[in-house]
Amino acid sequence: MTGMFGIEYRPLSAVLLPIIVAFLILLSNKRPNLRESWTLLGSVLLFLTVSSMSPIVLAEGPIQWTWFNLLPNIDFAFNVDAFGLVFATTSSSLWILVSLYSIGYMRSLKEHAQTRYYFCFALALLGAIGIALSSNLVTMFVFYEILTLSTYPLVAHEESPEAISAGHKYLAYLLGGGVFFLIGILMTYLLVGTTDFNAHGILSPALGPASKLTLQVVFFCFLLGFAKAAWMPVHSWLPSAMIAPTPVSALLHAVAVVKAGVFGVIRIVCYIYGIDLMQELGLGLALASIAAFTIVVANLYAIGQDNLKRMLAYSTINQLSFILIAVALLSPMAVAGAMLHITFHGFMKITLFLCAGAITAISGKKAISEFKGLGRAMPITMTAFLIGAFGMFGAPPLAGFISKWHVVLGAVQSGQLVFLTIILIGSILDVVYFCPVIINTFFGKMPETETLKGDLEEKVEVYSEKVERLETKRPIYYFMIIPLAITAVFSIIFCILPNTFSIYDLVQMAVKDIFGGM
Amino acid sequence: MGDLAKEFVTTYNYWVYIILMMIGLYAVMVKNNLVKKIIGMNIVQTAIILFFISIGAKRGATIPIIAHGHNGGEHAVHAADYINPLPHVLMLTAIVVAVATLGVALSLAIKIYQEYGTLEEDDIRTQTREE
Amino acid sequence: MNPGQNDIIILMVVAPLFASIIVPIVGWRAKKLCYSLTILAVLISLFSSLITAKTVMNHGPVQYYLGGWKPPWGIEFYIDHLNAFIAVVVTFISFLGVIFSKTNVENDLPNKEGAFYSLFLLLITGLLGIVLTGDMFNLFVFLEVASLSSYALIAMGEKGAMYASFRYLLIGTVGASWYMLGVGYLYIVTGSLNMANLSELLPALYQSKTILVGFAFILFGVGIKMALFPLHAWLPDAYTYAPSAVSAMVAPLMTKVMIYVVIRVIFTVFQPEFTVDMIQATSILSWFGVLAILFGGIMALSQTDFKRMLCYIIVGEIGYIVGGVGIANATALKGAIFHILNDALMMVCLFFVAGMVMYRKKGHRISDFKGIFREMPFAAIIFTVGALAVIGVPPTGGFFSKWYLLLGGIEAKHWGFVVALLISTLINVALFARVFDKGLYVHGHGSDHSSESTDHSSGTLVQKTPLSMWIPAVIVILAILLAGIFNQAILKNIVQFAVPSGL
Amino acid sequence: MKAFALIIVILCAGLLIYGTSDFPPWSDPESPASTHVSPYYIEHTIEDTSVPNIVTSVLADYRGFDTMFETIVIFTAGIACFFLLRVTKREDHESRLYHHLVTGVTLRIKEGGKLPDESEEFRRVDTEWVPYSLIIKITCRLIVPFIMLFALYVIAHGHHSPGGGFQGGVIIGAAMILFAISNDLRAAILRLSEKMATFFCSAGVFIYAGTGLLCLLLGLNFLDYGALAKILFTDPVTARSHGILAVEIGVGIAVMGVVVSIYYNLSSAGKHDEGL
Amino acid sequence: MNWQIEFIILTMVIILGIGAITVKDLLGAGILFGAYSFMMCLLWAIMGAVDVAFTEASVGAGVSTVFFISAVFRTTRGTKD
Repeated sequence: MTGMFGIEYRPLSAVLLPIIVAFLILLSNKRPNLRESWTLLGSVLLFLTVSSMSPIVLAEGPIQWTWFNLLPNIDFAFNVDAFGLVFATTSSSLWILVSLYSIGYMRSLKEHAQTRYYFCFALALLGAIGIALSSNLVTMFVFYEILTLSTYPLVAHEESPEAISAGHKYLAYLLGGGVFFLIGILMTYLLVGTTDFNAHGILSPALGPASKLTLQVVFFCFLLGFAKAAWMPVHSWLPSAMIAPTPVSALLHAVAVVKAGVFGVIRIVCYIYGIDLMQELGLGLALASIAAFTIVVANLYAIGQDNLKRMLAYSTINQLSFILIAVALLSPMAVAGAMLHITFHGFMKITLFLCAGAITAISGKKAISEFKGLGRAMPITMTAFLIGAFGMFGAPPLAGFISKWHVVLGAVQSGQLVFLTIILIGSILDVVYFCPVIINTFFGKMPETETLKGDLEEKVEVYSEKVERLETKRPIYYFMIIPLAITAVFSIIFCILPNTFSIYDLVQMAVKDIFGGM
Repeated sequence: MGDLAKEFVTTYNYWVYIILMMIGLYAVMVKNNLVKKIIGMNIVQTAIILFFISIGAKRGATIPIIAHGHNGGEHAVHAADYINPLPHVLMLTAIVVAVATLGVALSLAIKIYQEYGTLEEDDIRTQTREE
Repeated sequence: MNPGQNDIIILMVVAPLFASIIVPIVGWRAKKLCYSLTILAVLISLFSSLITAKTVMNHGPVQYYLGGWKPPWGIEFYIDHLNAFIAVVVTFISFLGVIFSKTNVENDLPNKEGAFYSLFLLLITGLLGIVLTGDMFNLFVFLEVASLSSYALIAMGEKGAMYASFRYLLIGTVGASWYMLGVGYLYIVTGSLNMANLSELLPALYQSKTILVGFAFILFGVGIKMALFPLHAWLPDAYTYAPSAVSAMVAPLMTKVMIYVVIRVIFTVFQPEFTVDMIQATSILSWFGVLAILFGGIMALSQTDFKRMLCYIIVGEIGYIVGGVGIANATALKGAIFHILNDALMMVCLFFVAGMVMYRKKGHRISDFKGIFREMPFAAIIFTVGALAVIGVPPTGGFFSKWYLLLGGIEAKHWGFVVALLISTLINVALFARVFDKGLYVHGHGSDHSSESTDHSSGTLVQKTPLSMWIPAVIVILAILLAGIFNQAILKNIVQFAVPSGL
Repeated sequence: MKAFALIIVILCAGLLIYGTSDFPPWSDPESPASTHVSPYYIEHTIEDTSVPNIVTSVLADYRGFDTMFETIVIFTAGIACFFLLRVTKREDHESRLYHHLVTGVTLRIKEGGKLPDESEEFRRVDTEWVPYSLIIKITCRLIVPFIMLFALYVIAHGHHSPGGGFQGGVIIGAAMILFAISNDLRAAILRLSEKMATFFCSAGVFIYAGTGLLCLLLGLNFLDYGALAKILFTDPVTARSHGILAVEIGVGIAVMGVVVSIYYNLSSAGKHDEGL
Repeated sequence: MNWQIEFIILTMVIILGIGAITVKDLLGAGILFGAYSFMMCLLWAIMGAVDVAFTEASVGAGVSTVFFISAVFRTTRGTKD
């Protein structure tokens, strides 16, 4: 096939689609229905484009496409490899659902500046897809910055002083990190003259001329650069950013942005440094220690939270560090688990966030202690929440089990029993902080004569005896309920059929590239 | 005596230009009145012109107009006989630049006086700060 | 090359010159004609600069003997890759500036169109002359042409412009005088004024104290003119109060052209072995650059006026370029020269935005930017692009020049510069986030969430931004993006050769 | 501030004195400045341009481009003064003084008062008016034409003696200023109007630049007066001499216009009604 | 005799320069500056720069002084320093 949809042009069209959508959204500012159709259409097309690449990649290897020369030896180029596709597939598939959900959420809350919201959302997706597909660090940096900047208006969407200061914090952490990322890129470029990703790492020739210390410092520059991975102590932007509308928190702060950080770390560890160099420099251990620390502390924070979204934010931090620790173990199984967890955690965490958003939008409640009896008022939502929560701690029929299983195996494989213990402790702590929510919703009783404030038009009085089915009260709510139900279902499907969307094959292929076998 | 004094006077040229330049600079920086500043600026410029003219001086030479110029081909012209004309040319330009700058500077001073009612810098500053 | 072939070079200066002579006379009868004549002249200039650049790219440096006299006796235009590049930047930016000036002049300077455009053209003539000439003293004359016209143009701004311009005049004249003094010092020991000739004569005299002092005074003089910290004091006031059309034109160009002079003096008139190795002027310069970057950034943070903030950003950007020159390796210098283009583009872009906001809201404080994303979405887009370029977000040009500057800084192990550059990037983010917030978030304080109503500012919607303002703005944002995307084409074809061979 | 300025001034002076120590001996015929470039001018001026005044030949020919922009500088100053100062709006609410010629009475018309026609009977005088001394007035009137004549001589004889366009132009301008001071500004403007002065500014520069352009059109470099030989039907050296003369005339006209224009604007603060 | 004159003029130049910036009357300052220019012009004539001297005489001592005086006339004569 030739033309725009030829194989070699697919990475480009995947990147161009969100841009085109963004500008179409901008043009149809005055017509909300048209605007939202563009978003939906764009997301579906994007998903089709991305998923159409996976059979090709699996069969023929990476798709490369060079656009133009950016700097000497650095092209603005895309290289669609298996690992990139894992991330791209995850983000693009979830964009469809979140678009749907956004329509319900934004309209039922009558949010302002919706055009800006959809516009920035499309640009953020551009960033995420670009990061996934880029073939070198500089191209990745371009999209990384686009992602940061486009999400800033989303974080500050509420425009209250609190939201704006959260936005500033967000910018400060991520752009400040971006500066370190830039230093890392510059140093890499100076040391080896290229920044292309390679499954065996590219920095190993630099070890002779440059000291170990230099390489270690550069690694930490990169790590600081990926502040998006929210490891402690550069995590605090994430809980503050939860002030954003829930779909934003759901897609961006559970999937696109934070996973871009983790994705970047894996790229650095496996594709820039390479497993051997990491081991030689002893950086695996350092990374694992940071991640272990984050897991423990984030869990402790999460236990104390009463605001559901903040709790989920700390849960995200914890799970991200779980991925980091898995990578840091540097064993094939663990890396495979890390990659799988990017997708699986994405689906599970988005379920949780969508539930949280639905609860807020429909019932007007934000604090966990107010959730008493919601299980009966919103059964679908809360069931989905239950699925997501169990997925978090890796209960068997759920996706989380698969990835955690791999990581545990990987930990055994590499003999790092200390970290194995921490992983297990982390999983147990997951149970602890999700418990109050589950207990409250399903076993608590809604206080009598309480008014639910979510619905702005009519005040609904809900009594514990005769619970009204809130979820299905207005047709617009279906826009929210359906996506979260779908993600919940997928969380189960991924456990039973891990190869949905060829995710498992892709991960295996990526690991094979890196290690030369599972 | 004469030679020594002459030597002194000749290097005195350079001293004078430095002193004048410093007077001018000091006036530009310290003087409070805008017209005084302009005078200082002009003194700086003339000091530099003096310096350039001093470069052009040549012992035993006369003004740079060729004698018997009408039938010039018949007399051999020796460079050593005439003062170096190039600095003079440059300084003609510099004088013109100086007077042009002076005109613009004085126009500005008049406008400033119309706007603030004073030519004293500190008064202007207080007025600007009050707004 | 036969004489006729290079005539196009002189057209670059002569076209605006002739127009500037004719425009005041034409202004008596037909005011509208002034604008068209000015555009025509600058357009000719732009084309001739492009053709010259092409000639230089194909055949190497070009010389043009004025009056037919060979240097060092006569004056020559010596155009190598560096000049050709800067000349294109100057003509291009002035072309945009001239187009932009229309409404500003019509509204704020009635009955003086002729004089305004005449001075505007003289300014362009002067700047181009500085860039093209190969004679040290001729450069001074051009410098005075450019300066005098800019003093006058700046003075006709808002209240306070007069005094700012007066201070600029005093400091600028002292700067120019110092430059002339430095030239005199070089002349007294070499007897030549021609740059190429000087570069041959000077190496024998590198031990001379006179040369050192001359060099220092040339640098001081030009340093004042380009507002290098700590000689920058005149700049913020002057450019803040200037009419928007003037600041959009003078602010990006004047300082950049002066930096060109510094590069010329350091690397062509003097050779790197003197400036870099013997007296290490460049390393001193680079530390001044570092200070300028930090000082400019910090001062910019404390401003409440958009234009003044931009002025301090300029001070910082000058630090970037001077630092890059001071590092004096090929990579950093490449970055510095390329940054001259980028900085000119992004500053002209932001000053255009300031002009548009000034036009609509009659003010340029940051608080006047409230709600521009809704009221003037177009200006907002331009602002965003400009801001991203200043921050250095790829794919705008700003990123790539910064990349080379950083790379050069790391190569030279000049960590102070690298750190300053990175800090200033963050400061720039903070600066523009402030304006961005004002412009974007109009709902604020959770007060009115009444959906997407656009008619919040009842009746204040004045005139629409005229065509003459947004055409140059569109061109400039395209240029910023293209400069980024095609940076390799620019660097490989022209900037690379502009870097002095001695490095 | 004073101490700070003093320190800077002393540092500068120190630097300059430091630089002075390596100067070649004063007025040394062997110094580089006197041996490198300038001998060429001295030795070739006659054969290149047939102008005995070396300064003129260097000014207008060898470094003619410099001089052209020197003219542009002064032109810029003229335009700048006009741009800065000129007030085009009539302000009628100022008090004015009128002289009744028949009775010799001086009237002050207050703000907003009805102004008499400028007629045989009334003549406007300056607000800070002092009776003119008739002697000064008449003497100046007598002198002015002679000054102008001398100025023309200076311009025309610049080839052979000190002088040239600048000096001549300034002298004509000074003569106009003298006239304006000895009578009043309105009398001077009556004789050389503002537009005329501006026109002279432009025309002078135009003559200079036009000569240059003519050379370009005739096939040689810009300002290469040798090209004029083609239209003057002389040899290139004479053509250069004539070219220099043309250029000097241009400079003279421009400088005269500018000096007068600046004076008009400065002395009346842009109102063009009452001068010194 | 030449150098004595030159010496006197050089000294005069300095004195007049200092005078021009210290005198408390702007009109006086302008006139003193004119005198300063004239001394400069004499100096240059002695040094053989006749053209420059001529120009300085007409421009510096003549027109500049007139400009100063008209500017002072249009603004104010008194000053604090």
